[in-house]
Amino acid sequence: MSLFGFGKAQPTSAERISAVENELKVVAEMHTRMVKICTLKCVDKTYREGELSKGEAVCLDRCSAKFFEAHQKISDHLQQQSQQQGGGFGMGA
Amino acid sequence: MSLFGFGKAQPTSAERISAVENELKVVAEMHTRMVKICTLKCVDKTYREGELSKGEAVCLDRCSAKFFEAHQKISDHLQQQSQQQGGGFGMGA
Amino acid sequence: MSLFGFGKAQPTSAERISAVENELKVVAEMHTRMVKICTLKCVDKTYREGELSKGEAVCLDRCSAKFFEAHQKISDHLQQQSQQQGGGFGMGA
Amino acid sequence: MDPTTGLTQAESRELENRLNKRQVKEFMNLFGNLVDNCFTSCVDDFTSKALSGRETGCISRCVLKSMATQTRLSERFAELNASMSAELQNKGR
Amino acid sequence: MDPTTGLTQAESRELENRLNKRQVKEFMNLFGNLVDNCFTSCVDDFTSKALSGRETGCISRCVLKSMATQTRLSERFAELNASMSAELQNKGR
Amino acid sequence: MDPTTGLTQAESRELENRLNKRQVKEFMNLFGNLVDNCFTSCVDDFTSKALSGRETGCISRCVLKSMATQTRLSERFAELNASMSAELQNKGR
Repeated sequence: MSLFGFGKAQPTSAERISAVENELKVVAEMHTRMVKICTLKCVDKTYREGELSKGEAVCLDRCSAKFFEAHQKISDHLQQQSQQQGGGFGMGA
Repeated sequence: MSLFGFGKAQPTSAERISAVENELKVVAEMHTRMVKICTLKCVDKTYREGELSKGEAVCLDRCSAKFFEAHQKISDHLQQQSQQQGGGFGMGA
Repeated sequence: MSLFGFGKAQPTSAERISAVENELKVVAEMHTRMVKICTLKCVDKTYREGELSKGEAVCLDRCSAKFFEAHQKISDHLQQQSQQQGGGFGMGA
Repeated sequence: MDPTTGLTQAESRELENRLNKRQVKEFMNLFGNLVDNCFTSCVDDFTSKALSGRETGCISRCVLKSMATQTRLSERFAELNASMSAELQNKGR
Repeated sequence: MDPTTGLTQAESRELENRLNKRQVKEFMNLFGNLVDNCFTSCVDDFTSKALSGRETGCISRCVLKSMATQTRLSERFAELNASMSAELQNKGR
Repeated sequence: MDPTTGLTQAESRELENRLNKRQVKEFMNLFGNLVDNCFTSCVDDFTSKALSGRETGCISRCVLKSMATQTRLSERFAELNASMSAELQNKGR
């Protein structure tokens, strides 16, 4: 997940810290989004039980695997697109 | 959209930067909200096509115009209200 | 609501400010969440009237009381849990 | 020294500065949520690019009702928060 | 001095720095929302842990259509914002 | 120097500081989302201002189940992230 590489020759101390911090932030946000979506997709909201059923647990496992695959596919997609068009996905400001 | 004007005589350097930064931030957040709402209102979520239909495109154009009008109306509303009552819309802390 | 106490002997100036700031932030976020949820639960979204009906007003009062009670219960729950298990509720990183 | 917060005067000033920034941010969020909510609830016809009289009326009532909701819930929140703090104080915090 | 913003060169540079950071953050949000939206809309079958051909196709079309939506709305936003700014300027701001 | 991150010891310490702040923020978000989700799912009766036994039970089960969900998904996330990183490493990053 190296979205924030060291492009320049000699990054400053602040830049090095920010780069590592940003990579970790990307991972943390991805985690948060996955939890939110897969909970929505798999967990029954009536809460008759305090434990995950077998079906819910299996659904969560598969959902997380599919989420990673989709995440990777969309990331590749955007990278291709931006190489072809030189951007175009943004505020255009 | 001058929500953050220069009220005082001589703003400091940090204040001048923050003022411009805040104006741009307000515009960026408005953009983000508009994209979210108008996508929800206009774009079919089955994704049978990778392109916008004519109907969707026209809907997005009209939705964005209405969004700006509503944004302006609500902003005027609040300004009137706060002049009449001297605030009252907040945490009351 | 002292989630951020002064555990160490002599906190620095920056730490003292952050501690107070954090407590206030926790309260502000709780307020924001309560407004969002209780509006959703109690207020009719057709906006035929510009005022709260008697029923809506009473619903908001009860919703806010229940929200505080639930907030407290969940907070106690987590504290018990974390004392028993020594954490376990997090990213596991 | 402020006996409630335990901060020196200089610390209190710095804290106030940060809280002012937070308040600007919170007001912007409040305003943004208002626009989101009232636009979503009131505007659903995209056969025109100008707001209809019905939509404009709905938005006005939505703004008024949302402010009434905000005010009422903020009063309840302040009461509930005060009584909860008093309770914690009695338990010896 | 920039006549539009009223900032000195040093201030402009500092502002640019902050805007770059904001842009990274906004791109990350955009990407995250894209993943959320396309995964939620396209993936609903958890009998397998790999994306099906149908799901992959749906995700690709969703990415393309979302980018087209983003581009179109950004164009409209820029136009509407420009004409609104011109209007405010005429009123003497 | 840490061979994984390429940071000096002083940089690592600064990074750690920032990550601690992030962790506090993330825990607060997690807690807030838990309250939102369990209150929304379990509380729907506003004929009283105190939680009913049924509601209290539902909230307890909701908290337990949400923690189980969080734990399970975090395990999956860690596994998937590790195997993805390994894959990227093999491709020469």
